[in-house]
Amino acid sequence: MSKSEKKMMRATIPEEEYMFPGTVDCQGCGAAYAMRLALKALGPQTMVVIPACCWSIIAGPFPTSALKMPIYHTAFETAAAVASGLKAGLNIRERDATVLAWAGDGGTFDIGVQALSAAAERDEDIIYVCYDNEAYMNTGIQRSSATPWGAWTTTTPRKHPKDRPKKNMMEIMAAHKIPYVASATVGHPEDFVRKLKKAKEIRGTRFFHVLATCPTGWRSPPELMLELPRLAVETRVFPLYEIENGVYSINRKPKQNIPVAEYLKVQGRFRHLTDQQIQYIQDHVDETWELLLKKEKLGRLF
Amino acid sequence: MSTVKVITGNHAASFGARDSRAEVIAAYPITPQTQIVELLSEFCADGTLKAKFIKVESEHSAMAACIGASAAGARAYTATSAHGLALMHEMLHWAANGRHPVVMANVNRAMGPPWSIWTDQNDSLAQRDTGWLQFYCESNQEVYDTTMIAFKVCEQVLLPGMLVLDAFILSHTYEPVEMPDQELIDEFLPPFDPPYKMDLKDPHAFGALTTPEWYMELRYLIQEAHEKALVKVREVEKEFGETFGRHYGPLELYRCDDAEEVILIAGSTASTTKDAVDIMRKEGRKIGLARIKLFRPFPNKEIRDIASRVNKMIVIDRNISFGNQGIFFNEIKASLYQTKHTPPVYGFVAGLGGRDMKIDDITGIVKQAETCNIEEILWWGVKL
Amino acid sequence: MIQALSGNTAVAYAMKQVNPDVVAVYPITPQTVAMERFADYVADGDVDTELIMADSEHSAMSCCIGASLAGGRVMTSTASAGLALMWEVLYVAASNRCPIVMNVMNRALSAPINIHCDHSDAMGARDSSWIQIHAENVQEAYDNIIQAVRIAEHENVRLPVMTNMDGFTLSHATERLETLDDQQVQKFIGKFKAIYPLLDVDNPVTYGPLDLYDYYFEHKRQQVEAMELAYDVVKRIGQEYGKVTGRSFDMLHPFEMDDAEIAVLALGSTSGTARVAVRAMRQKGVKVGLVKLRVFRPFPKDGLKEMLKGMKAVAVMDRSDSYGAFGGPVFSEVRSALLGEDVEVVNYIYGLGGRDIRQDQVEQVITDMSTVAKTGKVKSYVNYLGVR
Amino acid sequence: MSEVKFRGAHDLPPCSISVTHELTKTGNWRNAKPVFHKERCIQCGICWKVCPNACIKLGEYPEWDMDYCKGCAVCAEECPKDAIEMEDERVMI
Amino acid sequence: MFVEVRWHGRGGQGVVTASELLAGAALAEGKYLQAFPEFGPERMGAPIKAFTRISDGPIEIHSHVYTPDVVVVLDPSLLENPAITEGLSDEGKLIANFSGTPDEVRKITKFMGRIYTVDATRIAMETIGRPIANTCCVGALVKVTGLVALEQAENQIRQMLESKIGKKGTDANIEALRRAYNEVRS
Amino acid sequence: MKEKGWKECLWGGLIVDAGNSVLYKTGDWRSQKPIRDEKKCTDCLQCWIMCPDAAIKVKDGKVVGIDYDYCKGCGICSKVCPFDAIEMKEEGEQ
Amino acid sequence: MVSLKKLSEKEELLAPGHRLCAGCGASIIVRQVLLAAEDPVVIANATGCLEVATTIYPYTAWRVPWIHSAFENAAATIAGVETMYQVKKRKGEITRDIKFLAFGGDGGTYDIGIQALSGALERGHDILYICYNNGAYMNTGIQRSSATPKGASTTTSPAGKVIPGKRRFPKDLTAIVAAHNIPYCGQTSPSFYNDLIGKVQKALSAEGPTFLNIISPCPRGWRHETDQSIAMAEEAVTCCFWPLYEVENGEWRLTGYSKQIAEGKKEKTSVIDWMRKQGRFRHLFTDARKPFLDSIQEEVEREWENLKKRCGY
Repeated sequence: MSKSEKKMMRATIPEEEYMFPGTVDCQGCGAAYAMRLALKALGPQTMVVIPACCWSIIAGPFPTSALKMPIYHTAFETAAAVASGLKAGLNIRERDATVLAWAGDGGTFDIGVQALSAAAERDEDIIYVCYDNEAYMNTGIQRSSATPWGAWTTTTPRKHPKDRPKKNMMEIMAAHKIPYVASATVGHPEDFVRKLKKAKEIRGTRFFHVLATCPTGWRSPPELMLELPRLAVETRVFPLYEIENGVYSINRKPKQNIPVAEYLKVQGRFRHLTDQQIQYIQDHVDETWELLLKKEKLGRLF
Repeated sequence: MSTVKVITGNHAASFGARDSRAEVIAAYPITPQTQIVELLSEFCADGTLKAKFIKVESEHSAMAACIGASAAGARAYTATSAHGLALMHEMLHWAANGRHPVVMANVNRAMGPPWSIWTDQNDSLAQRDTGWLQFYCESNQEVYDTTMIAFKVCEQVLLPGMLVLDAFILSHTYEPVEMPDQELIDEFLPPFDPPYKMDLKDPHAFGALTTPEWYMELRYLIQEAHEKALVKVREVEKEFGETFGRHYGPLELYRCDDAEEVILIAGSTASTTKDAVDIMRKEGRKIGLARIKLFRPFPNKEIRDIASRVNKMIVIDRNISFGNQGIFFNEIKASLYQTKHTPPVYGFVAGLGGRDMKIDDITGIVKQAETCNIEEILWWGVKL
Repeated sequence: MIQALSGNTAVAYAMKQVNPDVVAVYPITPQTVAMERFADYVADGDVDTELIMADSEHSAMSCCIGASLAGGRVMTSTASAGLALMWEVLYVAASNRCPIVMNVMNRALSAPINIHCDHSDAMGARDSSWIQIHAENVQEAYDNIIQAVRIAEHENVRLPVMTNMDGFTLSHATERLETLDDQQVQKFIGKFKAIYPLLDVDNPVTYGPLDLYDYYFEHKRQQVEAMELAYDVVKRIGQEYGKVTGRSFDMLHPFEMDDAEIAVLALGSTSGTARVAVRAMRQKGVKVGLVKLRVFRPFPKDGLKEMLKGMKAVAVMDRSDSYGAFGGPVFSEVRSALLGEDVEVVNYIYGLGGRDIRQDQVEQVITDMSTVAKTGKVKSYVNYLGVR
Repeated sequence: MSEVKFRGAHDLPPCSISVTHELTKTGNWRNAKPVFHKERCIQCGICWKVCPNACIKLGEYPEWDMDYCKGCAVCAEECPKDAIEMEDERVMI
Repeated sequence: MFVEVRWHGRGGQGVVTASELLAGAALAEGKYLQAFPEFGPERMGAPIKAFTRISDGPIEIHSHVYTPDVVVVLDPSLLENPAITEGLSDEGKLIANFSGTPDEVRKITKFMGRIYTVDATRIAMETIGRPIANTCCVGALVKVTGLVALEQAENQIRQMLESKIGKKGTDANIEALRRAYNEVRS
Repeated sequence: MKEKGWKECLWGGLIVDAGNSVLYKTGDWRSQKPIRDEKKCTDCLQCWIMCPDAAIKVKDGKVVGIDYDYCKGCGICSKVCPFDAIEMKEEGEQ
Repeated sequence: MVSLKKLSEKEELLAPGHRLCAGCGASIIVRQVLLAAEDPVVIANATGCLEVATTIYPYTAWRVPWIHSAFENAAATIAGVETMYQVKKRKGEITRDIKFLAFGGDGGTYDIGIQALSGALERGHDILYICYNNGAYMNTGIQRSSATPKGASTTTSPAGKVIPGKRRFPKDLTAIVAAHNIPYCGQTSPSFYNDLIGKVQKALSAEGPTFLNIISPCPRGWRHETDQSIAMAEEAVTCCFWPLYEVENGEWRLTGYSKQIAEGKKEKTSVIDWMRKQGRFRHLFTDARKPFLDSIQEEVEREWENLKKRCGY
């Protein structure tokens, strides 16, 4: 293998690092990895707004900071609003930077949905990334509206697991008619980086829904950080797709029909599920997938 | 050349923000504040104010956006009232504790339920622990002037400031307001340039998680900044007076030189009180008025000074702290504690939810204070 | 029954025994464990409660208001920024006279973010017309919740009650405590009596109308009356609770105050540490006493005046600051209550953001107070204890 | 954590901003450490790519920064040639 | 009696559980107690502390423990940390999860009081199958201090763990406790 | 209504007399008045369902008149009437 | 088809004497909704015109239990009430069926209340949330909301020399709510009372959270004569600015007049004609603003096409 070939193989994602090691995330944390990738994709001209979430800890307690860019730590429900203000403040002083709002699922699906919805309506020029670990992991694994049906959390105990489906944030954001909405996972780094690079060139509100493994909350081995999201995509639990100006395109259509059970059984949070319950999840997944295929066919929808 | 316009208190606030060259405005409508943002959005639409107006979806986000803008190094302004202020509560702490000199006009309105849109001071006074500077204005002119004073002081001490005007009585009442030359104002109020901002060349993390190891020191610095702010307010108001010819102070004294009794009050009711004082003076009463303009930082020294010269103090609160007393009353009493000469202090609660305060009410209060017990909450104007 | 429970689990346990109809919460450190444990009780069918996992604290309190006015027993729990976010609706709950009981695990406010204890969250809500009770230890945290239900629902009061306990210091500390039987609790709190419930569709009522200046003042005056009446109710229920459990409660709990010349005033868990310090200083011959301020709203100003009259010096311990004011909130209110007395009152602001308060620090405070008592001179009225 | 040279309140910046990038040496969290088998390595760089904490430096061959590696084993899991093995450190001590 | 115990370990090793275990056992013996962690934002693997106070009478103090009577170290890699012996007087006791002898520990820690070691990780691997040393360390502590009876500690483990990890796991933990009780070296 | 003192008020402004807004007559807001021509009216009730103020009086499925105590004179009834049976006239004009 | 005769036998649950403006769409909507409900209802109301004007102490226009808590939390408040009802029903303390409604204006629904709404939908409470959408903050004096149509002049999106009124297209709340996968939601207009009442009844009989977005003309804010309210709300439908449709268990369906347009049975009118009749769009009718006006027409057209696609046309 020639040297240039080696280089090519390695450079599937940008080489520059903007995140320091030594962050206090758990072993095999998908959220930390997602940030590492995101900053590589967006480059040094980036400012980050972080509401209360695991990342407000991962970024380092006072007086330390894990990123090579400015960070603004803000309240749980305000990521999109602070990002809007920051962008406006920069604009008025004719300074430029990519403003990245970086929030967890609690801060996006629940308590932050209002600020996000409004920013999207105003079409603020920000990139909003929701790293979704499917519960309030920072406070200790409580149910959020991103928690999937049937999952265990500390507020939905095994005897009474979550009985509501996961909120479909992708659809909700698509219905806001913003220029770019995309799903991604930490199991597909190249895909995530590609989408971010594309999003960087677009003006307006851009939304990312990133599935980020949480070994602590999912009760899964840390080394499966990339494997689990890949399984989620292969089993169609979490389809990889983007919606550009209202047009759907699915990035990965698994050829094989892998049952969701394959994805569920690796995670302790689904350990209690009966076959019947798994079938229910399977049906729901199939239905959503079919619907998505249909939407892709219809062309522009928003 | 300065110009004089006859405008409402709300518009005085808008003009104040315009002439202070606010750069980012994020606001949400609420009665009776709406005219402030309406006029500001007109200024932005017709280009007389070079600012970015973010039309947010709630007051909570309004303050959040102001914080973001301030962190970016821009001069941020907003306006709100009552429940809007209440919804911001969490972010008020954030703005002060994050040391962002946002300036906000708050139109004093009563808190619900039952729902009221008329004036009382509970909304702003209940925010007394948030670390915001609070200025209570008496006239539209003062609203206009105080906007730039507030920006100047706040930006020097890195704390946010709230200027407070009464709903309807000021907010919707037309008064002449003199507006100086922009050049003069620019000289008085230079552009905002914070020591730390969100900067790609000098990256920092703002407001990161702070363990007990450091948290208390940062809090201590805020209290210190308030002490500094008290000095700054005196300085800046003096400078303002010298430049523009209008003098205010943390505690405005009216006919207090030889007064034996003094009324303490904040807000526009002070004007009515001045008339009442004139009338009572004519009747031979040696009475004066001390208007509290600055509530945070609290002008301890000024309050103690006036207390040492009179035999009786009457505090009129347009607010009440449930389970205790009127808030001004409480703070003034605390301030006077153990002074050498402490006159009796009477605390009246009056005018809640916009119940009108007329000259008769003031003279009535003064009269009632002759006979009543100082230990109780004294009610004025409530129907029995 | 004697048990070892942490503050959080004791709260969940008390809530289980109260068996409220509706609980609406949102997770926030350090309160989450209580909710997790309570969710277990719900899942196991130990309670009849509907648990609403709301989308924010603002919504959680709004759900509580709706549920309470619908005509049932409602409880919740929060901390810090959560309390701040629901701040607006705290007023709505109080003015609509919803007898909600809310447990607050006191935690510092941002920015910067801090998850540890101080009282700035609760103090910030001191004007909202909520009754505020502070717990010294896990036992009291448990006891307070059960009494709070009675206080809140008392026909003379009908106000929401906030039972405070120190985040982590109590919430995450396991302590020995004595709990009542479920039946005893039920007997003590009695059945919930709905007044003008929304669910009574045959007698429709309107809650929260617009109020012009012709009535607003009267409504507020009326609310003040409830607070005034609450003084008596809090005391009586504290005594009644004592008859059942042997642990009586009052607004103020003096310790060694009979012959004291100087005093320390504290609330929350610090009063325990302070009591140890007082005992130690007593052994050294210092005539010092402790006043534990258990109920902050309504503020027991008359009782305080009675208790502190004639003291030579009093140290007021504040675990929060009112920036720009002269001293912390408790200090300011105590001084205001004492106006006219000649007692040296000195403020110690301590423990912000969870900075630990040690016995020796309180002893130092007492030593300082003795010096003040002796010399009559105060170096500084507002002091920051343990700040670097 | 590295020592920051603040003694007290007056050394601090006026607002709560972070002034250092030095973070916790998380290497001591490890239960198991990655052991590298150079002979199996094809220098594909996947281990570098997938490390959630950017602990792997990419020279000719990967190098682990053991001050920070938490031992999550993602690199070992993802390595296509099984050139990385996890070795339990805990019992060794 | 008024005894203060400080526990050192890492997030995820069950430090807090150990402190609560001891507290629960003390309660069963009619004692007063307090058990609490020094809670930080740290995640799995980060060094943490926990505290237990046991007394015959009510415990009123609510500060951290600064002058412990007993220090227990659950993770041998922490022994070099000077925080281990902070405030521990020479009358105090240090119990370490360590495969070597107390003298080796003395060399590392420079502590001059009484030192006990127990090879808790090995015992845990052999009984529980995972390197979770907390129950072992409680066993060693019970032996060394006699604060509570061994049976009480066993009961407590059963009470706290059985509903969470099932009977088999609980039995293994009790076995670990007993072995550590017997194998602790001084 | 007589103004009540604070002791007589229910808390928080609670109102228990449902629908007592009928005591507040909004008829005097009117500058234009709807006049109904009974002959043209077919009782189709379009005016009734579209009235913002419930001011069209209906009995047994038939329109029996307009409640001028509350009618604010918006004119919607006149506009939606398919049979031109309602005419708006200036107040005072007969 | 709804029989008005039958309906007219029911009690009026919104009493006259309320102080909404003459010609207000909100009270027409509320009357129709309350007439549609067959079981007793309990209502939560967000701050807004409807709340302020119907309950001015000591008067109330409501003959049903009604609560107003704050601006942003009508959905959360009614969720609390509904939950208490479920408890009482389970315990046997209440036996009859009660339905739970929330009313919010567009400001209280699209903007400040969207979070509480989204949360309540996700948790699955058995409630019907109705947004009476007049396209701005009318209560505080016509400020822009995210429901304000493109091109409309409001006091905070004033039409000036440079800016032609609001520049953003309104948020598509019905689609956003539909994305929450609730059993039933839809869009309707009081001018088509058959459609409105039918949808309310469908929503109330569905189990779980339901939502209706109802266009509510505001003579003051839209700047038209008071007698034009019904005509304006009708034309909004016929020009396809406000199509009538419903989403039932994920299936999108056009209804009533809009369905007939899609099927070619009815004529589609011009958006520009509809706008011409309202003062809030007056500034757009100049030569210079023609392209902007055309862009609005285009966008409405495209939205309509997209909707048709979703509905299978």
